Amino acid sequence: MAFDIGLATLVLGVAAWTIAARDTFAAVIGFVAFGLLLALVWVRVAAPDVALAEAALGSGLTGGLLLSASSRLAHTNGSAVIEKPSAIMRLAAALFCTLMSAALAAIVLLLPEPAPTLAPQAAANLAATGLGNPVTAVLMAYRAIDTLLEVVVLLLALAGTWSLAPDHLWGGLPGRGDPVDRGGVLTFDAQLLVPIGILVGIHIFWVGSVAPGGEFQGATILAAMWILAMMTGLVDAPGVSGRWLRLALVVGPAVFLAIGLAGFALAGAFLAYPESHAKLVILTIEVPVTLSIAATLALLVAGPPNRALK
Amino acid sequence: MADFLLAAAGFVLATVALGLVRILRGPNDADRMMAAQLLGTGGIAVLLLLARAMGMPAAVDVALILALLAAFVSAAFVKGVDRSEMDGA
Amino acid sequence: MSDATLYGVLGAVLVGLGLFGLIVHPQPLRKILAFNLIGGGVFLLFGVVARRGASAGLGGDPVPQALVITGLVVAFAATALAVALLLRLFQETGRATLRSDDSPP
Amino acid sequence: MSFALDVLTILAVLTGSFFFLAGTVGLLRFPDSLSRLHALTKADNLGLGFVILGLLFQAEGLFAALKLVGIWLFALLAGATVAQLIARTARMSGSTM
Repeated sequence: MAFDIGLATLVLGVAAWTIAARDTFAAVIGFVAFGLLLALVWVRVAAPDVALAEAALGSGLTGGLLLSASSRLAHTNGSAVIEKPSAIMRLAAALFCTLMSAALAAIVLLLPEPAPTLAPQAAANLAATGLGNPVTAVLMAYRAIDTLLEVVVLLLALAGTWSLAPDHLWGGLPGRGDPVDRGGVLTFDAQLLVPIGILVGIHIFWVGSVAPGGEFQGATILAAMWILAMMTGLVDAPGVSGRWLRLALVVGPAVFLAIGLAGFALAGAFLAYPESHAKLVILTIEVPVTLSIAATLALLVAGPPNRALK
Repeated sequence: MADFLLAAAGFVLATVALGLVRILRGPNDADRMMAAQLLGTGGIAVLLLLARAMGMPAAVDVALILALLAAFVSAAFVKGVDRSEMDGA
Repeated sequence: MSDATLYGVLGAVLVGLGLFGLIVHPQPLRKILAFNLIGGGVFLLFGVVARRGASAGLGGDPVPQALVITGLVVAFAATALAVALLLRLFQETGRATLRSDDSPP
Repeated sequence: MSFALDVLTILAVLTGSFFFLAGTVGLLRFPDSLSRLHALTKADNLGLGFVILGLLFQAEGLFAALKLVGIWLFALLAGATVAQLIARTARMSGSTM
């Protein structure tokens, strides 16, 4: 309990710093620390799957994205001072937000006893899915439609990002196309890290069927490794109208949807799996979905195309 | 044994939390990055200790991801500094 | 107060803190950060509901946990889109501000 | 046997904790970026190293042990990246030297 009080205090302190810091870069560093500490919190509330996702996405990928954005906007800090809202406005906002927190805290304290739970049902039907990890079972079987829609949301976000490209650069390459710094520490880093990181990503994906892990966590690591290779110039970003790239992006949702529709014929409902082959079907969906999510996440970080094709 | 490891985790967390004061004081971005780095390393140690103390082996994988992405985030930081120097010049 | 309740209260406070940042910070990047703090708080509330639902040999109810994972991915996608919009705005106008009038920054 | 291993674990984890403390004190007290960097690398390399050494005595199987060592190597790599950067900014600005 003492550990948890300390951890909660620390999370709160870092969050307050993220809001209060004068310098944007300092606030972003605070946010990276916040994500890291939240991963510890998720371990403490017995949610290792979420801890993995938080460490990879919430702290890692989001942190990298915001760090590079804040360094590109480094010279725009000054204009904010005159736009700051008045003291009365800030006081009113503080009051409103305190009330909001108090109401939420009251709800937490008044949650019903015994707590409603779907854990027994999730555990009871686990055998039918052929999986050993109940969270993966929820994502891939019980609530597979949520996961399907989520993969589509990711694609829509990427389409939105790409649509920000100026007309004459459409179909071009995202990023700056950094040259390789031969013998540089970063290049050495990337050459060492990328192959091992890809293995770790596949490992986290693969153990997801029986232990904490899964396609989102694995895909995030794969995406981070691709971005690292792009940042250090080991590989160049792909042109956004490339056929192979487009194929990689849609193969996951397409296979997911096709198997979902096949469920009508094989098991009588959308996204229903024939029970004897449930695990095989889930794996057939997961592999292309992981590939598509990894590609989508990496390209979301890379941003809209801003160089013409060579 | 579990109690000792949990206490050690608490101690490491408390010390690196003190290091966060460096984030508050700065003075420059490199100092802030160092404090985040210390928190990252400490966080990894805490996770490994918790994994053993709580009997949750998956926490080791969380530490693995943190270690892997710490290298990624610091690479993004180095790149960002290069870029803002180029833009600012 | 149990551990779960402690983290639930933490989540509630985080939502309020993030909301405050979202309202008072004029810079869009700070608003994005604040928005992610709100997200962290909301996800934590889900985590507490999951933790309280521990039974059948599971440490927590897997349904809200899976929802949080979905939420994390969608929050990331939204953040990436917002950052892309902001950088494009900066590229186009040389400013990173949400004010629409033409007074000099 | 397991008692002896437990003692080794406790000793190593305590040593690691001490290095974390030393690293933090250095980060807070040393006057310039380069010596703070020196303090940080102590905590990174030795603090985490000793904690992992302690946990190796408790590891179940070769794969778990290898994973722990791998985590340490990654952390060293991240530390080296930041170290390189800080040395460079210190050299460029000259103000932090």
